[in-house]
Amino acid sequence: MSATVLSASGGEPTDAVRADPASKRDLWIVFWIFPIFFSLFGVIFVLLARVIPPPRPDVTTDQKVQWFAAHATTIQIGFAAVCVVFGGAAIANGYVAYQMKRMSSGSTFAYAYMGSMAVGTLPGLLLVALCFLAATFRPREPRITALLYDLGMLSFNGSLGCFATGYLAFAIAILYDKNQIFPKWLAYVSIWQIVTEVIATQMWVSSAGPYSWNGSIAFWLAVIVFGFWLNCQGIFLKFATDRQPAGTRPVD
Amino acid sequence: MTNTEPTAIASGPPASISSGRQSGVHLPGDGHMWFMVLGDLVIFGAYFIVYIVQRSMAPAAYLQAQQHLNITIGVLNTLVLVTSSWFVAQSVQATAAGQHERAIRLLYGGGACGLLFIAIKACEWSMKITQGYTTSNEFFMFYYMLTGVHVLHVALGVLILGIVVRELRNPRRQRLSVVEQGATYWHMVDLLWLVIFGLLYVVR
Amino acid sequence: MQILAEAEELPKTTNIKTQLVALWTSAVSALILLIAFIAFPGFWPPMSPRLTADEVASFYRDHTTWIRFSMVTFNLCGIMLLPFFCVVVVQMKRMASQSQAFAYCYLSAVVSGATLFALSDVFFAAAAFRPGRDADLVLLLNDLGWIVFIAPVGMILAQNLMLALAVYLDKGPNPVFPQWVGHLSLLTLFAMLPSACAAVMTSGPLAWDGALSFWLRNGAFATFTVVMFFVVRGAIHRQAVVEGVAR
Amino acid sequence: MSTTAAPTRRDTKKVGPRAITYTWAVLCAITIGSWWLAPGHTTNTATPSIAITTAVVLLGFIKGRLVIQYFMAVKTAPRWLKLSTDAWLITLWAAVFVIYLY
Repeated sequence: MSATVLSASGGEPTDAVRADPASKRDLWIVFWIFPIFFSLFGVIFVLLARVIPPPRPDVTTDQKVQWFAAHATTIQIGFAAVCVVFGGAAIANGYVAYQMKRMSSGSTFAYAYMGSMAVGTLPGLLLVALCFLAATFRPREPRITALLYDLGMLSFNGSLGCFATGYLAFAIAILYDKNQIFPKWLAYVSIWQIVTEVIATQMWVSSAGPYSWNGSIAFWLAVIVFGFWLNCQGIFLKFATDRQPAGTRPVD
Repeated sequence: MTNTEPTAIASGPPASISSGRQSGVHLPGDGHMWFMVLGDLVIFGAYFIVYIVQRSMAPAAYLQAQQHLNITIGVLNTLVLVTSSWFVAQSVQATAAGQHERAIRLLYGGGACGLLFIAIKACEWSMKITQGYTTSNEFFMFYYMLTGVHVLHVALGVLILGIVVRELRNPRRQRLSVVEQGATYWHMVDLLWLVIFGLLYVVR
Repeated sequence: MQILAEAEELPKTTNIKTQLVALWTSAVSALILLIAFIAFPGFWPPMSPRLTADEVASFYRDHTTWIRFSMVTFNLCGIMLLPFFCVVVVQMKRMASQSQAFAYCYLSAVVSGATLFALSDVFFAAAAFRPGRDADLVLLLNDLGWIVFIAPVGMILAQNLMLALAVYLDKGPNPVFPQWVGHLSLLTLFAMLPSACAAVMTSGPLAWDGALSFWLRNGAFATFTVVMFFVVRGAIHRQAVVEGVAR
Repeated sequence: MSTTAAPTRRDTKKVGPRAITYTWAVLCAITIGSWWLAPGHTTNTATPSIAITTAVVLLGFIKGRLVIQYFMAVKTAPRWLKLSTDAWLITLWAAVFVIYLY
């Protein structure tokens, strides 16, 4: 294991006494934020904010305004809740990066993962909330509301590079790792994720059909692979937490 | 730090999914690589199904657009890729027989064919783009997407073949399972191309 | 803090010194940010969400200079608070009885949260960039600026939750932070939480000009940051003493 | 460590170099054969053809199975792998054919 026992870090005995050496309570608290956050995320984005399944890209300005009017209340409840809980994304990703630091492949890609996901939270998660909150905040000229509709959906579904970088970092770190923190095949699932992200770029040029932001290829297939990947990541995050010896931490 | 070698294709198959060679049953490569390959096949399968669904909604428009593809280039690409697969498959045989030098030479052949495939694809793309066939046409959207993602797989495959060659060069790391994993991936690339070729170039 | 002469050239002394430099960098920029905060006419009193498009447009026309000054300053110095939070991360990583998971999650939340602070002033400053812009568009930029500035508190909540939990579970004989820092952290969390409603409410204490969403939120954050400055300085000092760098 | 590098007596069922070459020859022959079927080949306008599409589906299935069985050496692989690759091939081409006809 690359994790060093606390008192052995630095190779010399320190006088730091561990109060509760068998406790992994901090790890478990942080771990449980992962499933809790993503469950909330699912509930909010699917049931309240109505951006999954995505509203259509191929509608008129008036239809966009009507769509906001029809869902204003749930959008406001959902995205105000997002403003409160979206920090869970940072904790979930931070904990994945923490477990990646325990790999024998070193900290480089753990930091790359943390960085790209931390950046991606703004365009990939929060900007749609801000745009839709601004759109439902007050009545506006229809073309401005329609602009916010496009801006929100495109940033939510089309912010691909941050996540592709994160998946790449995750995959490479797993492939080089000898501590088996995550299974090798999860790296391959991350590579599929990159492939789906590459294909989803087409939503920037396609406003209808399978490659649009609600299309079967650019959205649905990508979401299915993402859901599978996320569940696997969560499950193996639990196993990694199980296996981490109490009282250890990754090397700096 | 000594643990910097890619374990992607360096570790043996997990005991649970590898089976004894004595029985004549043998899992080529390892379970992780097969997981990757089967998953990739399923994802590509979904792309193919969506393509054929979309095509069946506007068969005339698709057929009309399909005629602008150059079948000769498609056939050439297929021959190149099938030949590269032959090289790689023979390389597995050579490795199994302990002829590592020959195996490396065969892998070079396979990799060269892969690069040739990418070059031909690049020519085809630039021809199509200069002729004005862009993603505004739905068929060409599929054409660029499917061949583009596939060519990414080819490029990744060339990289993997390179890693296999590097492993084979090291006498302490000449493991058959490494070559088999690389070969499995490479044949998947070939297999996917055969489907793409059939669906994009030939189907009427 | 008195650095010992014999420890002057040691690598661990450098670590102490850089933490102090980061602390003071952020302290100075916090002071500049306070000036910018005071200089922004839109905060005295905070602009009402009920202003009409024309009122907002004329506000930006009338106060262009001060808006530009304060928002450019926000833009320049806002992220200079980041070194301070990074010192907190370094100190959290020293907590002996735990595995550093909180520290990395805290860092991740700090980085994400900083991107938001870097965004809001862009909207305000862009609204002031062309005073002749359509009133509707100025109103949009103003709304976006206010919503981004006040509502997305999630990252700060995540930060403070991680800090509070880390403090509570830091049960060694020499805790890095005193226990009350955990209470303060949670208190700040709850004080800032309601302001998420500012993205929805147009009047009352929860609107972005309201007592809860504006004054309590910003006051709590400012108080927390100032108190944490002294707490962190104390923690660095204790680290220096433990490591034999200072007395 | 490298027990697999020096295999014991090979099973007769095993795919050998010769079988691989035959496979390659058949694949090339089918590919060149498809050259006549393609719509881009003729100068005059192509028409939809169920016969040609049926041929494409059949040949595609055969080519895919050849690659899987001989190149990928699934012929001697464990049963689960044979079944899953065949299931993929059958599902894909059957779905293509059914959707095309429908």
